[in-house]
Parts: sequence; structure tokens; C-alpha cells
Amino acid sequence: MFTSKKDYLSAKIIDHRAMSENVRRMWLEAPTISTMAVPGQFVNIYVANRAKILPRPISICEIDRERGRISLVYRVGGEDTGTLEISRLRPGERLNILGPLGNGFPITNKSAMLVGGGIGIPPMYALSREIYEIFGQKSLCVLGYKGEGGVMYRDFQKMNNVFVSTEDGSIGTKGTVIDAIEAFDLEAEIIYACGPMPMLSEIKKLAIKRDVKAYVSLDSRMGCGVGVCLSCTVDREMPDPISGQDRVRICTEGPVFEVREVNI
Amino acid sequence: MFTSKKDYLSAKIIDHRAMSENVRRMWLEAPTISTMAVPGQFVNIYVANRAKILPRPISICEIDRERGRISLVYRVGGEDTGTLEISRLRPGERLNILGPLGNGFPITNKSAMLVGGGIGIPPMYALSREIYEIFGQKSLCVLGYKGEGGVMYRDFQKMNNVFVSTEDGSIGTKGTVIDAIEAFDLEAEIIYACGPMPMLSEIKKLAIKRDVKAYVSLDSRMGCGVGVCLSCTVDREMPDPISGQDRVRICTEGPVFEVREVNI
Amino acid sequence: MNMNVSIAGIDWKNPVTVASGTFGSGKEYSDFFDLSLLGAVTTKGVSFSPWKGNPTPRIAETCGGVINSIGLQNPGVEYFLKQDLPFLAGYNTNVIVNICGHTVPEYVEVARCLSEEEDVDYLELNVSCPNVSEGGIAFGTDEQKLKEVIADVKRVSKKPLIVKLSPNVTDIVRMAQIAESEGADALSMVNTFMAAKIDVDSRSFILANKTGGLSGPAIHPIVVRMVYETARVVNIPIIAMGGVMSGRDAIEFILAGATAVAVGTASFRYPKAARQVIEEIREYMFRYNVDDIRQLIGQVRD
Amino acid sequence: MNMNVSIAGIDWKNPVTVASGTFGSGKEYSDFFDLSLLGAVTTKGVSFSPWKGNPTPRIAETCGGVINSIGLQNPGVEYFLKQDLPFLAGYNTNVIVNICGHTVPEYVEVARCLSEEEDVDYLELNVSCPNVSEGGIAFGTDEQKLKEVIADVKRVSKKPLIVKLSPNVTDIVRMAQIAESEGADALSMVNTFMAAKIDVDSRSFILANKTGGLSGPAIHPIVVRMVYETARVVNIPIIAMGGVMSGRDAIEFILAGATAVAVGTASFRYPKAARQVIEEIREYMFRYNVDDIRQLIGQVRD
Ligand SMILES: Cc1cc2nc3c(=O)[nH]c(=O)nc-3n(C[C@H](O)[C@H](O)[C@H](O)COP(=O)(O)OP(=O)(O)OC[C@H]3O[C@@H](n4cnc5c(N)ncnc54)[C@H](O)[C@@H]3O)c2cc1C
Ligand SMILES: Cc1cc2nc3c(=O)[nH]c(=O)nc-3n(C[C@H](O)[C@H](O)[C@H](O)COP(=O)(O)OP(=O)(O)OC[C@H]3O[C@@H](n4cnc5c(N)ncnc54)[C@H](O)[C@@H]3O)c2cc1C
Ligand SMILES: Cc1cc2nc3c(=O)[nH]c(=O)nc-3n(C[C@H](O)[C@H](O)[C@H](O)COP(=O)(O)O)c2cc1C
Ligand SMILES: Cc1cc2nc3c(=O)[nH]c(=O)nc-3n(C[C@H](O)[C@H](O)[C@H](O)COP(=O)(O)O)c2cc1C
Ligand code: FES
Ligand code: FES
Repeated sequence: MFTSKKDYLSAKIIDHRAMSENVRRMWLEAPTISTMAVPGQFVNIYVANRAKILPRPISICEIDRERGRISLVYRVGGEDTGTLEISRLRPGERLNILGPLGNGFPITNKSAMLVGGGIGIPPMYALSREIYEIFGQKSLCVLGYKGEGGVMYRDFQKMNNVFVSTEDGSIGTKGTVIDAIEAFDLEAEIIYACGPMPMLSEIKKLAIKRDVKAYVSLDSRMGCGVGVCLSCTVDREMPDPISGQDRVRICTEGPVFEVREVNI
Repeated sequence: MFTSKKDYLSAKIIDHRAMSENVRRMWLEAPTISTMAVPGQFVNIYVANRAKILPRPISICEIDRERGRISLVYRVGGEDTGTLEISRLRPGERLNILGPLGNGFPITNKSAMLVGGGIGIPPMYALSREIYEIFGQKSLCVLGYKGEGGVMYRDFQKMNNVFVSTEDGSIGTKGTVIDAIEAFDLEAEIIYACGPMPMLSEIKKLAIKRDVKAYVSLDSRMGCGVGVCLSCTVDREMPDPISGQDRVRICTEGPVFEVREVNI
Repeated sequence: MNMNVSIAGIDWKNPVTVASGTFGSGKEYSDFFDLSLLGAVTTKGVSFSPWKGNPTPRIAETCGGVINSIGLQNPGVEYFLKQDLPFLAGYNTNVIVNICGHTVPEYVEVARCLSEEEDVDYLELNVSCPNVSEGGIAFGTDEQKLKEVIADVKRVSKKPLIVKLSPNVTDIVRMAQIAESEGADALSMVNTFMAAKIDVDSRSFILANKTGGLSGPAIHPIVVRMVYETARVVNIPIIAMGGVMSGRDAIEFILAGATAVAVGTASFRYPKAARQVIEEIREYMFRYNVDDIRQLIGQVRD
Repeated sequence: MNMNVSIAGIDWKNPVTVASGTFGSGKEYSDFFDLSLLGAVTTKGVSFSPWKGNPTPRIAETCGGVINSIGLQNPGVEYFLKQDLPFLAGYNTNVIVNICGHTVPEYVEVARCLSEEEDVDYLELNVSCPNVSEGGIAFGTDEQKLKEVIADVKRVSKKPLIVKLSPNVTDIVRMAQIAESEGADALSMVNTFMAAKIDVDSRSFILANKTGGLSGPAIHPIVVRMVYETARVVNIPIIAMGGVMSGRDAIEFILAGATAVAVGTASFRYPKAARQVIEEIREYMFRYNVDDIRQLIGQVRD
């Protein structure tokens, strides 16, 4: 009777391994979520320790609808963080999660440029796969890393044209993703991006300058992830024409926004 | 330089299994503790969850000095208790403990009666073994259970003369350990006891009536287990002749007291 | 088995509501369970005109707690009446509308509007709002201001008035007595504790607003004490809140003297937390053969 | 790297002491580490004549917290001077003696005795003791009583006086200002929060005394806020305590404005907690290239 489009479940961990020193990939058995999810959506992960109350919002990185699984790629925080506790879970153990949450990226058959920075890279992977699977189309992917040993680089190469920037210049263009975009004069009819806020602000400028649509996934500290607590709101550029509201919830109306909608 | 007679360590769990529905036995690798410990002493167990701050004091049940191991037999509490979390640990995992703590039972070659009630039974086991090993002497052991399925009954039988009471009369004498002692007219030159407070009060009366020494191990909620917080104090019958103090710490001067010393 | 309680003459089918601001307007969690299962629904804070709230980040986690500085973002009473109230009216439960204001007249205005609404069952006066006339000091920490705001709102309110006390006071019993004598029909105890968290790596506060209100299990034992002390001296019912994560936490409040409890922060961890608390209270009553929840109110051994 | 701080003209080799009542008289933990590593040792509460304390059980656990109702059991100042002080004097650290009394004259008496002792470096005035002349209300929650006890003790004390504030007040900044203006040389912030825990199975309080004081990480964020607010207005140093479990917790207090911190409840979980906090502060300074700890005091970004 109360069928939510969000599934709360104790998901079995199928696989859990390190991708780099402090990034891990976890495959979870989550049949309902895998059926419903689209790239850009996220799940809430709950830490078993009852003293850690808030959810950890983590983007869905891969969706294996056939086997009813999703993967999450996440950064393991320092001492006493929730992600550190999560990182210790072994395959066969279970994790409480809720999802899929948020809106996800709108997909079109336009030529797409996917821009990911740091831990914003994993959600772009689901998107690039989806675009490839639906439209048979390779995307331009621009991945920004701190230095060598950046995660998922090889995964992306399978079905995309990949460009890389590193802060230290160890591989690809030295500098930011914007530097890489400019260095190679990369162009596309639509931009998707996820990464740190300064990067997203640059994407906004770029999108306006080039007059193309850009969908960005925003980060925020969240209380609930489902729209009740208003922890995660961001200013709209203009009040919503229907409700008159001038702030939107990243967890519910987002995390993906067309850059012109939000004041970032 | 700062060699404490108490060892704080992350002890490896060698074996961990259920003895009854809610009682478990855990063998821990704790070489220093096993060397130093005597029956009646206890260890502090610390729950990994940082929100559960206080130690769980648990008596040492068996001491395997040769292999550097100790066993603990403990009752698993209900929802959200620390012992429930501890009960989920698997062999190979580690547990922070501190011990040995407290004074332990004074051992003599007098004919001994060991009285254990409920979860007070495990510490009596270490004592009965010690008496047997040192003096080659079987003890009279009176074990009080709620009903059938009481733990360690068979272990005790190997080197003791065992009498049992059950509240429901399912095995042994129906009633308390005192009822069993009276029913069989059990006598000894010295009594040792551990169990719920009403039982210990009865032991006190018995010891006074029979004019024998009785050493009882007292329970208390503890803050530190090492004598700093004064959570666990109990009234002396008389102020200490030297210090003039009229309360003693169960964790440090106890947990074992001659019944006449303390106001129970 | 009876779980019914009565607060200011209105029946609740069980003693469980949700805490203001942790349940939105009810819509979101109605995806997870039937709101009609609740004794009452409590809305987020509603002010007369829209409030923007504080800058983000607005939430932080601490050991056993959560600090929030939402700052009462809300679209104002008009929007509430059009968009949220009709939705709640569709459920068979009581509706408590939490109200806030920056000045006494603002409180009075919103109370007046809501009083006209059939579907509103109670007003809950949040006295932790920053009192702009007094430089931001909350109404709930100043005896004189507390009196004034209650008396003025009470004068216009046609609904039973629940006063939600702030715990950031030396003597909460006294504040409760003031509320009672100014005409409060019930008390909500308590709002959040003023707190802060600093990120030592960036050396800055985690909340943009620097400080915020602490909720969750960390504060539960302090609130148990406050409810216990207050219930012994006031004659109006208490709705207790602060870290109710389970039925047992709720029973603690009831034994201490609360007539009902609210589930707040717990919903962030488990969307069906409020429903689960109701089930666990029922299990407790079953296990201990309690056939009327009212037999537990204030029944902690003295 | 300098970890030295100075409080009331006395040097501490690092900004870490232990919280009164959680470290006994020092003897017990001296088995675990060298007390000379500490900036200062703080003793348990010492009263003029022996106090029996409260009935047991005296301690309970909550989520992230501990509630205690020891009730200041102690053998009195004479015993302290004979048995405990000489032991502490053997270490190269500062000695803070925490003092308590049921009446102002009791405080004055114990302060007078201790003032004569060379090995006592500071008196720490615990104003959370039940004021028997006023029916048990703590001195620390009443402005007038607070003034009086500080002024009278200050008059006889030949040692720098640290006033240990109670957090159970509406406006701790005001209490701090009162302490400062009555002559306090430093502040300890804070004592425990009044709380209670009920065992729902037996329907009785876990503590024999019913209520007790909450300490531990649960309260840390509330105290961070209090220290931050207070440090901005007083000119005497603050020793902060409340849930310091790690170096990071300590750094939070220091960034908020504390000159030193005390490790309390953490020692119950790990006997070497205080030493570990010192090491972790050192690691933090090393990682972030802080060559003087004083560069961190109050340096949270505004
Ligand atoms: C929509 C969305 C998608 C995300 N996707 C990913 C992803 O795919 N992979 C990934 O590694 N990270 C992702 N993040 C960031 C991730 O949520 C945080 O890194 C994580 O919550 C930090 O938790 P912790 O246990 O390590 O830190 P703790 O310090 O223990 O966290 C304490 C609290 O702060 C919150 N918090 C701390 N840092 C952040 C942050 N940067 N953003 C949001 N909340 C934070 C935590 O959720 C928690 O509530 C995403 C964030 C959002 C909002
Ligand atoms: C000297 C001594 C020896 C003991 N030996 C044993 C033993 O061998 N086997 C065994 O099963 N139990 C023993 N106990 C009792 C044991 O300490 C408690 O059952 C246990 O601490 C309960 O913890 P919990 O995590 O289940 O409960 P929780 O409810 O999670 O505990 C909360 C807090 O209360 C304390 N607490 C709760 N109940 C008790 C209690 N009955 N006694 C003391 N503290 C309590 C806990 O230590 C903890 O600090 C002993 C107690 C003492 C004092
Ligand atoms: C995110 C958030 C928003 C809140 N908003 C309000 C509010 O609008 N009005 C109010 O009176 N209390 C508000 N509160 C306080 C809660 O209603 C409740 O009193 C407090 O959180 C303690 O309960 P808990 O520990 O169960 O959350 C809010 C609390 C949180 C965590
Ligand atoms: C068991 C115990 C006993 C205490 N005894 C005293 C005392 O004698 N005098 C005092 O001023 N504070 C006393 N306190 C309070 C602590 O010194 C400290 O202020 C408080 O516990 C907060 O710090 P923490 O969270 O690090 O423990 C006691 C605290 C505990 C837990
Ligand atoms: S996180 Fe609660 S509304 Fe978005
Ligand atoms: S438990 Fe701390 S003194 Fe005994």
C-alpha cells in the first residue's frame, strides 16, 4: 500500500575492494534500487554505530540491472569517520541503505562532455555508460585528479574519449579540468559535471560563455536525504515560478541542476 | 619503566561460542594477564563502539598459563547493550581489555564450599580448578540456576562434588543455593561465593551462624575498574583501622571481601 | 491494550508524534508509512511571512548527536495553509502546527491565522526563535519575554496551546511553571541545546552559522531529568522529545512523567523510526502486561 | 615545537591536565604512564571534613556519555595532605587541587589549609557542590552565591584560583564574567550536565541518587559553544573539559579559545588517554606545521 519509490533495505555486500589508497568500490545487492535508479542519483548509507546518526550520501556509480546490483565508489575519511567504519565491512556483511534518492542527470542524444573532479568522478561513470548503452555514443570525458593513481581512469576509457588533468601534472594536462578543456579545445552540445564547488563554478562560466546547457551535481551536508530537514538547500537564481520558493533542496530537487538555475 | 601489574592490550579472540542461549565463552590470547591472574580477579572489556564508554567488568573464568590464555564467560544483554556487540566478535578479531583487576580469592587447603549463582558461577570455576591443582582437593560446589540448561555444570563435575539448585526445580533442589546447602547439610571450613546480592546476604548469615569465613565477590556498576572514580564503593562494617576510611572500592580492595568486612 | 492518551481534551490513538522540523510537512515520510498511525503529526516551524533560514552548511554530526542551524526556513503561513495543511488533513491523526516569530506581534499574527483552521488541532509555540527586538536572544530563555509571548498568543489562539521549552536555561521547572500559569495547555520538552562543532583541519566551524542546536541521543539523559523534575510540579501534560531512537527511550520519558513523546532526529537515520517507536512501545506493554499506557506515566519508582 | 602554555603566571609543559574526579589522586594511573608528562594533575574534590558521598549505584552509561553521582566522596583535607599530596609532589608537574564545600565557610576552610602547602599550585573551586544552606541548589547556578563563594575563597587563597563553572545555566558567559570580576585567575569549563537514566525493565532510576552529572563526548559540542562564547569576552585563561577523547577534540577546544584542556571520562575507557591526547596534539601541530601551540588558541575562523 505504501510503495515508496525509495527502498530502505539491509543490502548484502557482494564485493568490496580498494581502488586506491583511500577510495573503495562496493557492490551491493539492491534489486529494487538497481531497477529504479538512473545516473546521478544517490543512496543514503547508514553507519551501524548508533552514535553516527546522519546518512552518508553516496552517488550510484554503476547500475547492474540484470543482476540487481549497484556499485558505490567512495572516499574513506580519516579517524573516527563513518566511511572508515563502512570501509571495514566485508563481503557477505550487510549495510543499511536508502535509495535511489534525488533526480539524476537528464539524458539526451546530444554530443556530451562529462566532467568529473576527484570523488565527483564515479557518478559520471554511470552516466557515460548509460549514454553509451542507450545512444551507442562515446562521450568526451574530462577527469580531474590530484595526481597519479586516480581512480576509474581505465573504466572510462572503454567507452569514452578520455582527457585527464592532474594538479601536479603527473599525467595529462597540468592544472584543472578547465585547463584540459581549454588545452584541447574540447566541445560538446551538453555538459555534465560533478566535483568540488570551485570546479562547478568554472563550469557555470564556461556553459554561459559557450551558451550550452550544463547539468551539475551539487554536494551538501545532508540531514535526511529525503527532503524533510532543509539542511541542504541552495539559492535559486530566480524564485520558482509556481511555488514562489527561492531555495531548493539538493537532496530532492537535485542533486543535479542546470547551472543557470542555482546560485553557485 | 612504568610496568603496571595491569596489562592493557588488544587481545586476539581464539575461540568464542555459545554455552546457552544468552551465555558465551570467549578465549583470549592474553599472556601477561594469564601469568599474573588469580581466581576471583576480573578484566575490563571495552566495547569498540566509541559511544559506549564504560568498561564491562568480567571475571576471569579459566586461566591457561601454559598457552597464555584466559577465558571469560559472560551473559549477553538485550538490545543495544555492550555485551551484545561483544558477542558478535569472531575468532581472529581483537578486543581491548585491561587486567587482571581486583584482589581475587584467598586460597587455603581448608575444605572449601564454592557457591555460585547464575552468572556468578564462572568465576567459581577458576577457583575450583586452582584449589584442585594446588591442593589436589575436590571442593563442594553449589550452583544455583534459574532452570535447566545452566552453564558449566559439566565442567565443574570433573573435579568437584557438585550440588545444584534451580528456581523451577527442574534439576537438583528446587529453590536457592541456600536451600540446597540446607537440604544436603553441606559443610566446609571456608566458603567462597559469587552471585546476586540477596544470595550473598544469605551467605553472610550462614557464615556468621556457622562461624566460618566466607569470601564473597561483589558486583557493582563501575566507572574505571582501577580505583580512580569511586563509583563502586561499599560500606565497611568498621572503618579501616589504618586509613580510617569507611568505604572501600569493589574494583580495587575487592571484588572479594570476607563477608564480615562489608555491609551487605 | 490501550495506547490512547488525551492532551488538552483531544484524544491521541497513541502517545507518539514527530518533532517539529524533522518531518517536513509530512508528505515525504508518507511514502514510508501511513501517517494515520501516528498520535499526531507536528509540522515544521511556520512563520507569518516566509523566512530564508541560515546559510549552508546547516547540519553537522557529533557523537550521538546532530547540530542543526536550519534557521526556520519556511515559506510562511499562507503557503502552509494552501500546500501543506490540506495534505495532512487527509490523514486520521492530530495536527500540531509549530509556530515561530521574530517579534511578539509576528507570533500573534501566525497564531491568529492558524486558529481559524478546522484542520489544525494544536499550536506549538516555538520560543527558541531569535527575538529580533532583543538582539537575537531567544524568547524561551528570558522569563519576562516568555510570559509575554505566551500571554499574547494565548489571547488570540482558539486552539490548545503547547509551549515548547528551551533547555538552555538554569531552571526549566520555573519556565514550565511560567508557561502553565500563562495558560499553556501542554508543554513540549525540549528544543535543542546550543552547540558548535569545529573542523580542526580547516579551523572553521562546520556550520555556516557557527552555532546550532544539538539533538539526538546525546541529549536524552539531560531531557529525562528535565521531564522528571517538571512533571512533578506542573499539572499540564508534557510531550517529551530529545533523542528518542527506540521504544525504550520513549518509555523512559513516559516513566519520567511525559504523556507523549516526539521522534525527531531518529527519522533521519531510519525513515520509519516513528512507526517503529510505536511498535516497540506496544511490545513493551505486551511483555510487561501493561494494558493501559497511562499506567506508565510518571511511574518511575521514587 | 612549543607546547608550553602559561596559566596565572605558572608554566605548563603542555596544555593538558586531567579532570577532577576522574583521575583519583593520581596514584592509580601512575602505573600506566609518567605523570610528569602532564601539564598539570587535577585531584578529585577535597572538602574540609570527610564526605561519604551518595549511595550506589553511582554511575550509568548513555549514548556517548556517562552519568555519575559520586557525591564527592572524599576523606577530607587532612588525609589528602598526608596521603595524596606528597605522592603528587614527587612528579614534575603542576598540582591543581579541586575543592568543595557545603557552605561558604567550608570552602574557605579547605582553601585556607591548602594555601599553606608549597606543593599545591592552584585551587580549583568546584561550585557544583550542593549548597546545604540553600537547600542543595549548587553555588554555581546562582549569581549571588557564586560571587560570594569566589570572593570569600579568594580572600584567603594564596594560590591562583581557578573557578570551575557549571554548564547548567542560561548564560554561562555571565557566570564567567562574574568569576572574573570576583578575582578568578582562570576558569575551568565545565562541570557535568544534570541528567538521569531510567531502567525501563525495573522502572527505576539507574543511579541510587536518581540524577547525576553527564560527561563524555555527548556534551563536547555544547561545551565547544560555551568556551567559544566565553573566550571572546573574558580575559582570563580557560581550561576546557567535556568529552575530550582525542587530540582533535582537544584542538577544537583550543581553537574555540581554551588555553588548556582536561581529559576526564576518556580515562575510564583508556587509562593512558591523557598521554595519548598530548601525543595527538603534538602530531596535529607537526602535520600542520604549528610551532607554538599558542598560535592555535582562539584561532577558529570567524
Ligand atoms: C549527492 C551526493 C553524492 C555524493 N557522492 C559521493 C560519492 O559517490 N563518493 C564519495 O566518496 N563521496 C560522495 N559524496 C560525499 C560524501 O557524502 C561524504 O564524503 C561523506 O558523507 C563523508 O562521510 P564520512 O563518514 O567520511 O565523514 P564524517 O566526518 O564522519 O561525516 C560527518 C557528517 O558530515 C557529512 N559530510 C562530511 N563531509 C561531507 C561532504 N563532503 N559532503 C556531504 N556530507 C559530508 C557526513 O555525511 C556526515 O553526516 C556525495 C555527497 C552528496 C551530497
Ligand atoms: C567484578 C565483576 C565481575 C563480573 N563478572 C561477570 C562475569 O564473569 N560474567 C558476566 O556475565 N557478568 C559479570 N559481571 C557483570 C557484568 O559486568 C555486566 O553484566 C555487564 O557489564 C553488563 O554489560 P552490558 O553491556 O550487557 O549492559 P549495558 O546495559 O550495555 O551496560 C551499561 C553499563 O552498565 C554496566 N552494567 C550493567 N549491568 C551491570 C551489572 N550487573 N554489573 C555491573 N555493571 C553493569 C555496564 O558495565 C556498563 O557500564 C561482573 C561484574 C563485576 C563488577
Ligand atoms: C533539522 C531540525 C530542524 C528543527 N526545526 C525545528 C522547528 O522548526 N521548530 C521547533 O520547535 N523545533 C525544531 N527542531 C527541534 C526538534 O523539534 C526537537 O525539539 C529536537 O530535535 C529534539 O528532539 P530529537 O533529539 O528527537 O531530534 C528541529 C530539529 C532538527 C534536528
Ligand atoms: C566520576 C566523576 C567524578 C567527578 N568528580 C568531580 C569532582 O570531584 N570535582 C569536580 O569539580 N568535577 C568532578 N567531575 C567532573 C569532571 O571533572 C569534568 O568536569 C566532567 O566530567 C567533564 O569532562 P569529561 O567529559 O572529560 O569527563 C567528575 C566527573 C566524573 C565523571
Ligand atoms: S538533506 Fe534533508 S532536506 Fe535535503
Ligand atoms: S570502578 Fe572506579 S573506583 Fe571502582
